[in-house]
Amino acid sequence: MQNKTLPQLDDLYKEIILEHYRNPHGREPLSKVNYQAEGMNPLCGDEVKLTLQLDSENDKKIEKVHIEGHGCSISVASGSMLADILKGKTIAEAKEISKYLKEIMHDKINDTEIDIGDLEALCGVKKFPVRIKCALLPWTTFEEALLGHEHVEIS
Amino acid sequence: MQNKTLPQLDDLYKEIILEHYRNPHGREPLSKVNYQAEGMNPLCGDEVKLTLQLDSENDKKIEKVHIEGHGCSISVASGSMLADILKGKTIAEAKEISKYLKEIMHDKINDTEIDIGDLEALCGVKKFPVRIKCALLPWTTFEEALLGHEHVEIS
Amino acid sequence: MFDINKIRKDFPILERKITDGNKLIYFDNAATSQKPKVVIDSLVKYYENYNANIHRGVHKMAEEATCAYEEVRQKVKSFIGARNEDEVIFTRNTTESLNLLAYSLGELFVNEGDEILLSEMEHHSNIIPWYILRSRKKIKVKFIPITDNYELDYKSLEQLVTKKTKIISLTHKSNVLGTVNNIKKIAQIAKANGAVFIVDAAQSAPHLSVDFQDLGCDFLVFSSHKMCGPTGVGVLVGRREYLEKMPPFLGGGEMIRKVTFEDFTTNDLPWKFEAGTPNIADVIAFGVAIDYLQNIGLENIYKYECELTEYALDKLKQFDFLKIYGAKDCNKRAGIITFSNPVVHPHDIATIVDQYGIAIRAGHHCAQPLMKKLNVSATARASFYFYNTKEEIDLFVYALKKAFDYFAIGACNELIKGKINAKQNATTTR
Amino acid sequence: MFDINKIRKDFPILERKITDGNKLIYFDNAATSQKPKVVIDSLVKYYENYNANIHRGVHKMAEEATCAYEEVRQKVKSFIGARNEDEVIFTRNTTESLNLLAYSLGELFVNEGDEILLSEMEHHSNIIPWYILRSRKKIKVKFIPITDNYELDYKSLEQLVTKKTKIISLTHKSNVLGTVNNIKKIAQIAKANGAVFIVDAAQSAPHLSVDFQDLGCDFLVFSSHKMCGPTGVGVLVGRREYLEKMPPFLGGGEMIRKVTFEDFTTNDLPWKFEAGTPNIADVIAFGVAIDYLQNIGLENIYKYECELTEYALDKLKQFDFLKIYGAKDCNKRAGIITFSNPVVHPHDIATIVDQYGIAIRAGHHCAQPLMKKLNVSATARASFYFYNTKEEIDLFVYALKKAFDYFAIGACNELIKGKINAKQNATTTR
Ligand SMILES: Cc1ncc(COP(=O)(O)O)c(C=O)c1O
Ligand SMILES: Cc1ncc(COP(=O)(O)O)c(C=O)c1O
Repeated sequence: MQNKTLPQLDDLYKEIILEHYRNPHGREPLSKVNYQAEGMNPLCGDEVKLTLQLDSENDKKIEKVHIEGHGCSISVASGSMLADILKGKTIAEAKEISKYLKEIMHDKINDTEIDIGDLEALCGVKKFPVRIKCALLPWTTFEEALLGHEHVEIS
Repeated sequence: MQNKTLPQLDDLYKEIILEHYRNPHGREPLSKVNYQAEGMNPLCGDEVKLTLQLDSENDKKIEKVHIEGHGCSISVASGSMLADILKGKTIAEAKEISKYLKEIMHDKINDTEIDIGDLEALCGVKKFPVRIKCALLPWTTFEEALLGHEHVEIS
Repeated sequence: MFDINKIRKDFPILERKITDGNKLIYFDNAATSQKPKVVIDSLVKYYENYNANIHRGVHKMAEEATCAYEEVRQKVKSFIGARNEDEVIFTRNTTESLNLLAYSLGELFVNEGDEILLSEMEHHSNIIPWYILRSRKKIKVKFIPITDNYELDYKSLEQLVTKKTKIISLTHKSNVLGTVNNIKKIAQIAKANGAVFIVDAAQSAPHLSVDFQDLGCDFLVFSSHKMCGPTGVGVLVGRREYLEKMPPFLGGGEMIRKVTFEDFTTNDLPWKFEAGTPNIADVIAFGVAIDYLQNIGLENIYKYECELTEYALDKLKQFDFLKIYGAKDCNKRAGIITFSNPVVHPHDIATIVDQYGIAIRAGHHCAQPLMKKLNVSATARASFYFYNTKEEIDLFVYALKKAFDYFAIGACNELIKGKINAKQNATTTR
Repeated sequence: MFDINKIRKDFPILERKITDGNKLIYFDNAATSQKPKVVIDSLVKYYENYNANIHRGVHKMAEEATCAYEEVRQKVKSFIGARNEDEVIFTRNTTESLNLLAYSLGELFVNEGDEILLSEMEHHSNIIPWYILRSRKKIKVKFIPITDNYELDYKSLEQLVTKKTKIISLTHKSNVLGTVNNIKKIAQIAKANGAVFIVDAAQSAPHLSVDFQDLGCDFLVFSSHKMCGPTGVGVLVGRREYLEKMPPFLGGGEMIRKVTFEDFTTNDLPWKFEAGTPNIADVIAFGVAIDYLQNIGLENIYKYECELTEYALDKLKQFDFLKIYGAKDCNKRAGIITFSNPVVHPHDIATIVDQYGIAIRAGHHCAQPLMKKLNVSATARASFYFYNTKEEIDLFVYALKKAFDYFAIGACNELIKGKINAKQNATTTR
């Protein structure tokens, strides 16, 4: 007979993740678009479309993030948290957070101490290797968006 | 330590086979060619070129067989025996012998009692399945030669 | 006759514990099947006793391996009702078989302006090879639509077939919907229109009794790994009339008759299409899998799977918010249950039931166009084989319920029932 | 360090009795190698514990199988000195790897009037794919001649390479002559002339320490089954610069990113070139074979094989009528001894030594053009691997002597010595 207690699951589906999933942030339209990218996980079909609006006075700060698409609870929650946490951050700070999250997920030691707020809850995904991609999809897409712009600047 | 007596080999390489191999018959040129075909075993590279000369008065009888090519002792000996035994036979008789040999090789029951002379010695090849093709190559080529001619007649 | 307890003992993996105390419940059979011990044993026997390269060897082991390999051709021939063993070609998988056909038939007789007819329920394996052909020759690829009952739209089919249709290539049984198509009927339409007809039997050969000659198609392809055999072996069965005329696909050892510094001639069928050292060990083990399946009997397998499916569909009725894709009639969708729901994403479902040791699949199932047609980005799929049981289904339903409960804490319950939309609900509870 | 007795115990098949009392002596290693127990065990372990389809599965076993499969890519990468694991592609065998290249590079940049440069010592696998490409595009296939010392004629090579030469594809080590070609030198010539350079390492990867980056070629291909791994797995290592631009070869699941009813986009490397369910079990077992080989050490293997070859060549000197093909220097032909003689046909030799349990190969060795060049229709070949011994060679020489004696009854002795020609001799004895 199968065992009916599932302690591991609570690590994955923290209440805060479910809340973000049920009510994802970052759905309000932007007034202008500075960076954008579409991300997709070809294995599961999850899709994310991410757009960034920078501070009109200071092009270094993220004023607002818009994110849409469809996916599992993990990728949707991760995207929702991204929209929350990146708001008001400089691009450099935002990149730092993204890098930090990736390193946590791949279990690399990281000495930086950053306050990542709700994102902390995503760390439980580590124990579910196949789902790490879900958690990182919005972040990879974010980085792609920046690169895309940088790429345009370079050429 | 390996066993040093090889009873099986004597079944394969009967003295008469070795004699045919050393001194193959059917190498004299023909004065005319009625049927001909080239046979080849793509697995080992053996090749046989066979030409038949029929009786000038009676087109039903094989007057002479010419056979050349290169191959192992079994295919060369088989070709040499073919040249001997088919000489003077009618085409019908020759086909009968070819069919008979094939059936013996593939261990099919055959009630016909044909005197096949030296060919009897080839029966030992049965115990060496990979070598059966060697023994039959000249005979398959003989049948192809006949078919080729018939084919020409039909069209 | 069909003794499920005895059968389960044949599969060592069914003893595997996935999570503490939870034995494996394997419902991912449409992706790949598990292997009985006799098949695994046959690999060991081969490598420990007569491993040798085949066809060109004179020595004893080469002879043994060659015989064992060629015997499997005979077995496949009778298993699938082919006319002759030289019409049975071993490939790596269904995918390679379809690529071989797309390439070689493409070279043989497909020209600019011609059309290839597929359906909306095809696996990527039966779409991409034709897109690749299209990139070389300027042709059209068309799709037969599916009906609201998740069946092929036979009326559209007849309209879509024209003089330009050179090839019709369809799945026998959909890996998502479970739908079994009426191949005999389509074979007649193909014949009447002079089109070559290819059947993808990847999902049917393991579960139904499939007879190549009776179906009346020109080519039939399937994979060993979905039918108790090892990975790395596929089959292509075809009519000699075509195979003889078709140019070779892969070139190399084995498939040649004569090679010179100027040119080459091809070997006889079937070797003409088998280049290089074949997957000898796995082909031989596949022969053992065929024997094993025939021993149980494809009819018995089919009947039992229908039973399981009916049982599962009945149990799933309790989740009235579930959308289940596929025919209502169990006999038409044996063994495959694909579903989605408005709240819990298929991936989350798969992860949660996995915690109970239950393996199901979530995603697009290599049928992205079909997902688009069904208007979903992903679905969950439970697919059965003859070693599954009703008890396993009970546990699956139990785990599913847990998954829905998990996601439906508080007001979300309402959400699941589809009564209130997500945003409204969320704002009121926060 | 290199303990032959211990090594032999790793190979269960070496206990096999071929004929009464005669243990297997396996000298057909260039055709396929035997497998150590750890490799066989890994197949059993896979099928009994974590058999699942890979890459798209969420459940535990799918994850385990995916990890194990992808780990082998890492292993191959370091084994062969590739830059990155995404430049390592799994195929069925060397033959398929070469066909993939001929097709995909052919589509990418080979046009009418271009030339492909091969050598006279190529295996059919490295000839036919180019002949097939020639049948689609109007190109020329040229062959670099070999010298009287059975080496590549490097002078001719430099003359044959022109601006028209798009691809040079050569064997690293000849499966007939044993000759090891100077790949580094040729890589420079290829580069200087802007030609893509492919190396067929089917015979070198199992026996020499091969470093892709050090060699400096653009692509390298080899087969698992010749290097202690299972049948059904091949490798293609290539430079990303090319792989990224190359169009896909086989289409289907796994190799796609997105598929619609209109078109498709390809997946990232390396999956872009791996269509359909891979040969999962065998790839994983191949990883174990690589570990096994690396544990013994390729340098040790090479050194030991040279020793065996030198020993065998020395013993064979007693048969002064034997023609032995290949370099005099053992270090240049490690492990392969191909020979013929004017009287006993290679097939007869193979059959006779087989009675002593000794497996050698006789025929054209899938190199018909080379046979033509050597002016023979067939040769006999003994090829060693690191589990062979000098005692086995002694027995082989003993059996060979028996074969010659057998055929040399009476006057035929004379014949063998080539002193009298066959016909004269025969007429006098009869
Ligand atoms: C030099 C060479 N190239 C290619 C091949 C073909 O290898 P496979 O049959 O594994 O495709 C072989 C082996 O037969 C070989 O010796
Ligand atoms: C209907 C259908 N066709 C083709 C395939 C491809 O099979 P394989 O991956 O063995 O090539 C599958 C399996 O995934 C399938 O379900």
